[in-house]
Amino acid sequence: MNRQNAAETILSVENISLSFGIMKVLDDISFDIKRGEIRSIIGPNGAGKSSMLNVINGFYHPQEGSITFKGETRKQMAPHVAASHGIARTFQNIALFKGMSTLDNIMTGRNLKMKTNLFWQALHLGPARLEELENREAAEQIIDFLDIQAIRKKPVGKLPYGLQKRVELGRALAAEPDLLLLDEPMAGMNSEEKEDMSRFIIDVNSQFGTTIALIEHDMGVVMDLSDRVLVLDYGKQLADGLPDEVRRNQDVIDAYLGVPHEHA
Amino acid sequence: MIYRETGQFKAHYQDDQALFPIDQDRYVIFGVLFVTFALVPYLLNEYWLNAILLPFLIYSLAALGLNILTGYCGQLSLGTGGFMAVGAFSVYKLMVAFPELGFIPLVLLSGLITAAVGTLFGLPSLRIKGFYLAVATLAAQFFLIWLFNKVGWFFNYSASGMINAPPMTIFGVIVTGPEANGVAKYYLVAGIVAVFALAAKNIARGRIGRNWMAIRDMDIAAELIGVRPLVAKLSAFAVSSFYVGMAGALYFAVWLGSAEPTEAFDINQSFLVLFMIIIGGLGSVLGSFLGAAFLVIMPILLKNIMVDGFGTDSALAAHIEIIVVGVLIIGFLIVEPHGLARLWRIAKEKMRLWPFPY
Amino acid sequence: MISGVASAYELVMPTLDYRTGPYAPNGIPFANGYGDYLNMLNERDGGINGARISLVPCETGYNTKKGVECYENTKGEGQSGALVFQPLSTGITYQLIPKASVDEIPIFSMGYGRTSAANGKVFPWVFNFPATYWSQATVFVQYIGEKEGGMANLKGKKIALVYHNSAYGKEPIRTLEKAAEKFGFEFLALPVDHPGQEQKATWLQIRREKPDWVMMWGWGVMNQVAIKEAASIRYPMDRFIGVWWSGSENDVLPAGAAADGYLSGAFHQPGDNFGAHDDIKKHVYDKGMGLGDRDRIGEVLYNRGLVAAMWTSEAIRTAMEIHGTNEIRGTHVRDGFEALEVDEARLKQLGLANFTIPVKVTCENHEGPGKVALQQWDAKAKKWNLVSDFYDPLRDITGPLIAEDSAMFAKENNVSMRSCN
Amino acid sequence: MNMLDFLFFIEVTLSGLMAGVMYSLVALGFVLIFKASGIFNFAQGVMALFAALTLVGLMEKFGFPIWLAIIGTIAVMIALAWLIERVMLRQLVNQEPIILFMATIGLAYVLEGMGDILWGSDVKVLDLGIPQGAWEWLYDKGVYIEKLEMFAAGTAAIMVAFLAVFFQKTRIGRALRAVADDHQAALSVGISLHTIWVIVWSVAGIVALVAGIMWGSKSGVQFSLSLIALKALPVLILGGFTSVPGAIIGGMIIGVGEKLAEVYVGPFVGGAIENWFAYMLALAFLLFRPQGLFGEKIIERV
Amino acid sequence: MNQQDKDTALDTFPKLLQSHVLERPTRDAIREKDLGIWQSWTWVEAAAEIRALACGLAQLGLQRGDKLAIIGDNRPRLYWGMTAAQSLGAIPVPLYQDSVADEMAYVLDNADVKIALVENQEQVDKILEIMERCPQIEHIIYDEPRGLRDYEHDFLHSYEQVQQLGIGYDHDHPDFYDREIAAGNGSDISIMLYTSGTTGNPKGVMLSNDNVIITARNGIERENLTADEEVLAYLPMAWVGDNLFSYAQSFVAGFCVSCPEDASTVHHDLREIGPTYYFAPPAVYENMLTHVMIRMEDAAQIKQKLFHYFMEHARKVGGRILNREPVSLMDSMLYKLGNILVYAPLKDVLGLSRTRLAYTAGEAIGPELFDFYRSLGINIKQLYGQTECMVFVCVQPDGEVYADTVGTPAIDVEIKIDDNGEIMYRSPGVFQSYYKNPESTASTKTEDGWVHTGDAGFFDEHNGHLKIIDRAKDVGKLNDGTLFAPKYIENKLKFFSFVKEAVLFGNGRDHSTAFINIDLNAVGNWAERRGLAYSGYIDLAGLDEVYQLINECVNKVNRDLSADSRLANSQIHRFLILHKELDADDGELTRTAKVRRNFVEERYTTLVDALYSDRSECHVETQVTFEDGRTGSLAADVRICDAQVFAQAAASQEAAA
Repeated sequence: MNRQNAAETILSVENISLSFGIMKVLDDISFDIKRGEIRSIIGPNGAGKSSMLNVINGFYHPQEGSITFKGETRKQMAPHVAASHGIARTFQNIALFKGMSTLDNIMTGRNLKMKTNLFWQALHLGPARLEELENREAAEQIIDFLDIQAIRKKPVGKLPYGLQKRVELGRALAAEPDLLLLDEPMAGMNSEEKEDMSRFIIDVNSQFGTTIALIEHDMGVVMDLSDRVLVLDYGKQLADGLPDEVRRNQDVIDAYLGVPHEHA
Repeated sequence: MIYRETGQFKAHYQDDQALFPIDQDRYVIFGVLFVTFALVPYLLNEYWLNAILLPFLIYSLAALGLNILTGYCGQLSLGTGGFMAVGAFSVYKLMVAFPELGFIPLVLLSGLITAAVGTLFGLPSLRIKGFYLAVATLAAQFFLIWLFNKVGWFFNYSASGMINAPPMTIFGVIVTGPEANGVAKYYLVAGIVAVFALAAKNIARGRIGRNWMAIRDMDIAAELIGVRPLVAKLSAFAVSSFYVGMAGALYFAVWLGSAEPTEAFDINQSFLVLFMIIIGGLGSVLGSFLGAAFLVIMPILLKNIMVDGFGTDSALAAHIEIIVVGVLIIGFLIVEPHGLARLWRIAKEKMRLWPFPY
Repeated sequence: MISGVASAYELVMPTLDYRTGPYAPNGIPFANGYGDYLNMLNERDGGINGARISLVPCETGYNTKKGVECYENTKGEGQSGALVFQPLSTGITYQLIPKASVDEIPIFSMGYGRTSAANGKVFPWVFNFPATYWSQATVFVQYIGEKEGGMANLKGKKIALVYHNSAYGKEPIRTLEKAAEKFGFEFLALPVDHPGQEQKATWLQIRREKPDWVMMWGWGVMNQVAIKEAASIRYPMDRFIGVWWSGSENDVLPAGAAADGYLSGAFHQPGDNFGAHDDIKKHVYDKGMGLGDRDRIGEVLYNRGLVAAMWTSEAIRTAMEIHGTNEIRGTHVRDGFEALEVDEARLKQLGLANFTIPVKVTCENHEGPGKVALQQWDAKAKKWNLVSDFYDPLRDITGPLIAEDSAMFAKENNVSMRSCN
Repeated sequence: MNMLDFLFFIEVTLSGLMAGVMYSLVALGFVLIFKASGIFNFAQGVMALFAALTLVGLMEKFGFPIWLAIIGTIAVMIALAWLIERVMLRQLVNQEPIILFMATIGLAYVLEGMGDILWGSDVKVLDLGIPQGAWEWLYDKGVYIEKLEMFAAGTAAIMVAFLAVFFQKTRIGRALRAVADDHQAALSVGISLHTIWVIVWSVAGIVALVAGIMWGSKSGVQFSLSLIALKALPVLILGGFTSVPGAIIGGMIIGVGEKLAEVYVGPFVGGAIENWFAYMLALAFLLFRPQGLFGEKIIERV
Repeated sequence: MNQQDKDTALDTFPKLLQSHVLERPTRDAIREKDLGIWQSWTWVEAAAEIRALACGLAQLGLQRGDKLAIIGDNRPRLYWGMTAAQSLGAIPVPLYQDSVADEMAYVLDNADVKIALVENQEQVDKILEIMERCPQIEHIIYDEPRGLRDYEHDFLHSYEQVQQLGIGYDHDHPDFYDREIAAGNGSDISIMLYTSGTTGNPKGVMLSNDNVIITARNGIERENLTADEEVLAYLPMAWVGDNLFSYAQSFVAGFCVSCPEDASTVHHDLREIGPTYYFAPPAVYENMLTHVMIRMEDAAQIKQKLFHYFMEHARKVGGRILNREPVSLMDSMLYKLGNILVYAPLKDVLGLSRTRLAYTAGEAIGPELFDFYRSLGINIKQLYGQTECMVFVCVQPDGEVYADTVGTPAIDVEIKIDDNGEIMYRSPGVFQSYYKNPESTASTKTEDGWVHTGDAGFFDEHNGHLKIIDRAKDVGKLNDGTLFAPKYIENKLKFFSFVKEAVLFGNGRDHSTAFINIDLNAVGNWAERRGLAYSGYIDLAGLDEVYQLINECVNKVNRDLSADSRLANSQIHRFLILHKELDADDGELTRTAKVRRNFVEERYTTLVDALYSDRSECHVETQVTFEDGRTGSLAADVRICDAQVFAQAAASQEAAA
């Protein structure tokens, strides 16, 4: 897992500040993510973690700072542009397409890989059909990978929470992203489900070499999974480094112990 | 109960993704098509064809169109009447100006013109959502009707603003105007509806359909996985309007034969088609047909039963009819809020699992 | 059934009523008058020449689509098939015009529908006597001219038209434009959208423009609101003329006393002091078969339904005479219409002396006399009174317009003109 | 611009304001129900018709005096609200907005048919002695204002004040507001959701009665009365579905806007533009504030 | 003569494979649901895969007589591994994929396995863990690469790598493969299957090609199986039945075998494939029935009534109709109606509507359970078999199917009952020997080829069918000298859906007593319906109501027993409901879920003693192994309940009334 030393930087965030009205959500944040690593962002509730992810994939537009992704520097971009450049993500509160089946959710995740026009699609012949079949196979690889064959054709709205999280991961993977952002992938899971999910995250990272940035509350999980950890608190950058360094960092300890927080 | 699925396994994706992967469903569809095209025109009289099935099919097409926009892409629209008017006036102008092109190409062309107009009026959807958008599409409805009522060029400056469909033929068979017989019109409309229902189903199950549904179910997530809201929404508006425009063209040229914009395409038309897809089932091709049947065929049957069957006074029958339709709407929504298509799907699911309940 | 051979053949007459929907208040009295008269014929005379009339009501709600369904549903009814249709709405009339020629059933759109249908050469199956909207518009102009002290005085006057923004409402515009050209008055057309509950802007414009006269082609709630608004801005009621669909009790009553003096077009008398009305009361209402309230017999729209029924039954009678049989069909009835002549003497026989103008319809002229009078509302007595003679229309204006419009229809629909010799 | 033109401008503006208030009366009913239950009540127009028909019916057919007829009608509207809650709303708890919307369409159909069967389809004259016609004092100064509409505006003002007090000061009112934010929260106030719905539909029924009286006085009570709902739609989008002041101010903006457009622009394009102009105006506002003039700004989170 | 030649020529699996390649090249040989669809391989494609794999295995050093372990779920590649090994004259040794590493270590070591072909990372990890205890293992080949990316062992190969190796080798030595196949013959050892054994270590049963192929062919002949059968391979590959039905018979008859996608989708896959030929142990059938009943309980009243009415009718006449016995016209019509409304849809939902032949074996099947399926029109038959003879000893003939017998001897099988009542047989399928275990071989197989089954039984006087009572060694005597056949009674108990497992004691005692394991699903469901709250198995097992429920079951069994003069004395006097489920991880069950009676008796001495005392409660503390391998201790107070014992006469009177 210690591949990051040699690896290039895939994403670097420089001096990002974001505010809504008078509320400063992110204050001068800078960090980088190396290709192939698992990078965690931790911090108490309201620390700005989700906002940070939202900035990275273009959903929020920061007032200051810039983002360099795969060598291209920009201040902001539209979310679908971010997606087409290879950033995929999952959400803190599951954001699946509830009216669709597991398979269709994952197929939707592959929409950027599909190109045929309306005409062919209406006929469902020729290139459209071919494309559909090819991508179906790719989607099936993901279904197999995540071990969700039994729910392939079930509408996702009625699935148990843990499975929904898994489908959401599947949808993100379907895009074959270079950078995968996971927003609390294990929130609300029991320990068995957490273990499964950790396994999947590690497998994704090792099998596909996908770079992963994740937000997680469970310290044990974070320390086990991560190559490097960034700590935010009230929109400010508190620490950044290897899990062990962060664990020993006095500021972090204070932030976690000194202030009452909801989580353990 | 009727379903026997044991042994129906799929060895290829194209079989698994087929329109009707279950054998029995395929038989049913072939049966329906057989009845539609081989039996109905010869078993039913002109009244049934002209007064019941033609409007049913044409409204089905319109409902299909609105369902694409509202059911699949989640964009509520109350501009259907206006867009039907675009289709109708387009085909009228084209029929008068270019009769040599043939009727079906003219209908398709009218659909395309409507698609362009629909796309234009779809632009606000990029900022406005939900009921707000619905009422915003009313702007299109009222503006378009006003335009067709006001600008003489559209109705060739006829005294009353009425437009009349001139007679046209397909392969020598008259399909518009008073001389056209019910069977010819029925075949024309049923053919168009069948082809475009298939096309709608195909689009809905492909990438574009999934993108629409993604926008509908969770627009932010959709955008974050690379669905471009602009493209998805406007394409839904365009395809939807294309269907609605064709429906408007057929509605005017084949069914009514003449029309004035203020009555034939008024706001009630928009509501009616919207009701169809809600009752029939949002996001369902079948639902479009069921909804149209519910709101076109059922009231007529109710009326005929009451007036012809029980000799009810025709005015009282009309009052009772509207009450019964209202009660049925509420009743169906209570039983199954997601429409007749869902009810059908549940029934089918029950059939497949029979005798088990789940 | 027992009463003999003659009664076995029933004369099927569908009626496209509208007793529901926004225009029901107008549809109900018309349908009552129409139905009551024909029922009276059945009860009093055993029908027409001994053939009983079979009324087949079908509810349209003033909705074109439902009207078409009604037409398709009832056209083949009974042994005779539908003999004649009274579509009762401009929209439905337009629908039925082409269909009727194919099905060979005459359409009697009495004083409404497509004006150019007056040209019997192009529209052999459609009759719109005794007068059209265009004739009516020219009559109003003549009335105004008279009140202004001669047609020459129209020059420089300003006449406004408040119209229902639909095919029906737009009918008189071209005629009035021509008239304005001819007589030199200024013409102002103000549309009101369906349903017409809110006309503030229209009447503010009238307040600003201060037209000398206001005409109205209104329908339904639009009439009531317009009369109220006119009263509110204190527009003189005796300079406010409505089309004959804007001149019923329904339209003026809500405005109360303010509506006093309001004028409207008419081609028949109001009131129930005619022999036919007595017969209806005696043969129909006394037997409990009346369609409406007894005390509403004689309202303007009731009488309009009655007169429509009268002319229709006369046309059927004429058809029977021409063809020498009671077993007539739609195509015979058309012949009956084209040979229809109901003169004063006949009216008297029918118990309708002075009730309406004498009518004579021919092959080329389906409009008949085209004569129109004006009636005025007396708010105190709650009663309409005819206040003018019957004017002839200005055929020099309407004639060319009818020719032009019917020619265009003929061209668009590949109709070849028949000859009327 | 000369004096006359200026006066006319004032007149058009004032008339627009008044007309707008008339729209607001209808819109108010929508807002109340939407606020408390998230239901877009398509039947609001028909409810106004039904209330007015009942009122006239009680007066004409049963000879009730005005005050008794009004009380009787209010009782009928409350009974109707109770019935609607029992038969319809209770079965459809937690459904999507569009489903509830559709259900109210069914309701509209039923009420429409019932109203016709019960009270007949004739035009009925509604005379409660509300002053009508031009306001003489101003008319003499050259400005025309309709007294009925002034009366309506006054009524609307009183009603809004009343509603404000109701929402702010009473326990039920506070529960209503709570319910708008969160169904669970309302339960903690100690009033059941069902009761709240009955109350809010009753209030909307009374508002519908007021609207029915005003519009019915103007045009007679007849079927067309139910179509005034269409006039309220642009007001709703402009004002926001959940804001009582939005309904009033939105109504005024729409009223003034469409009258000015019809009078000053209409003649150049053939007239009858006010219907679509109202929607275009609302649309233009929406493009800048997608949540309506008084709706709360939505910060989207993921 | 010609036929004879051909048959003798086709005496190994690789040769059978080659014949299918020629006879039915484009027909599907095997399918697997993978990536959402049934990926299929024709005989030609399968043969190519096998050839490449065989050559690859040869490259890795697999030689004639070497052992290839095969561990994993039913997957085409693992089946191909068998054929590939057989092509080289090596011997495949399938292992139970859910065995823990320790159990595997014994077999792998005992069998001298040289190469292990395994499914996935899980199995690889297990083998790596025990590698040093099995020094003979030279290579591990895995099918599913997932998670193995960072494993850096020279001896670890992916399936594809081995095939690549093989293709290269084949290219260089084109006649190698054919030569190897030609070198094989019928007397070569075809496969080695380890029997779980209720006591001691598993034994490797060596079966020759002739054993396997002739037995398979005889089975096919008796049941008229063709190349058109559909079969779902879902039972463990290490079980002899799977090897016969999903492998040997497929190769002999040429029908296609389908492998399910995942353990969680077996039922769904079963329905999709709709096997025409199906086999399952009674537990699977029972499970299916339990599910049917549980699901039906949630159905609407009217549907339930309909269902029960027609099921009742089917019970009356369905079995007879299937046995082609005459029934009244009315009954026949009603059955046809029932078929439309209930039976056919039910079979369809279960996935059995195309099933022409269903076998059950391994354990006795409850008569109600058995009749349920037969009454639906599913031709389910019992067979009696053993690993030692490649399954077939007795099979029920069509039209003569009775719940309490196992039918008549299979083709070419001779049977005799020895003096102790033990059943012995001789057949072409009889195994060669136990691997490296001459003592056991000698004690099981006589010089002249008769095999001791270890089961006690007799031929029914009326129909000549074989009836099995119990394991011969378990048949004991009560102190009063009467016969005590615990298994027979245990099975009777287990026929109640509420009873999952029962262990009877009585040998050398005055009367019999029982441990009961309740079925958590069935009893749990029953409890929920009655609104009884419980937090888990222990809680549920201790409920008064549950005791009452089980008591009724025991009483019924007692009444049945009282009707039989030989067994009346074995009625259960006292019983208890165990506080934990018997578990293979604790050694209480074998891997094939058979109770290890002696072990249980030793482990719960205190409880057994209590059963034979007059105490009504007993405290017990037990060591348990959790799923993740940790151990802990479980303490509980177990209640003991008295059952009703019937006098022989009273029972027969009652039965008469």
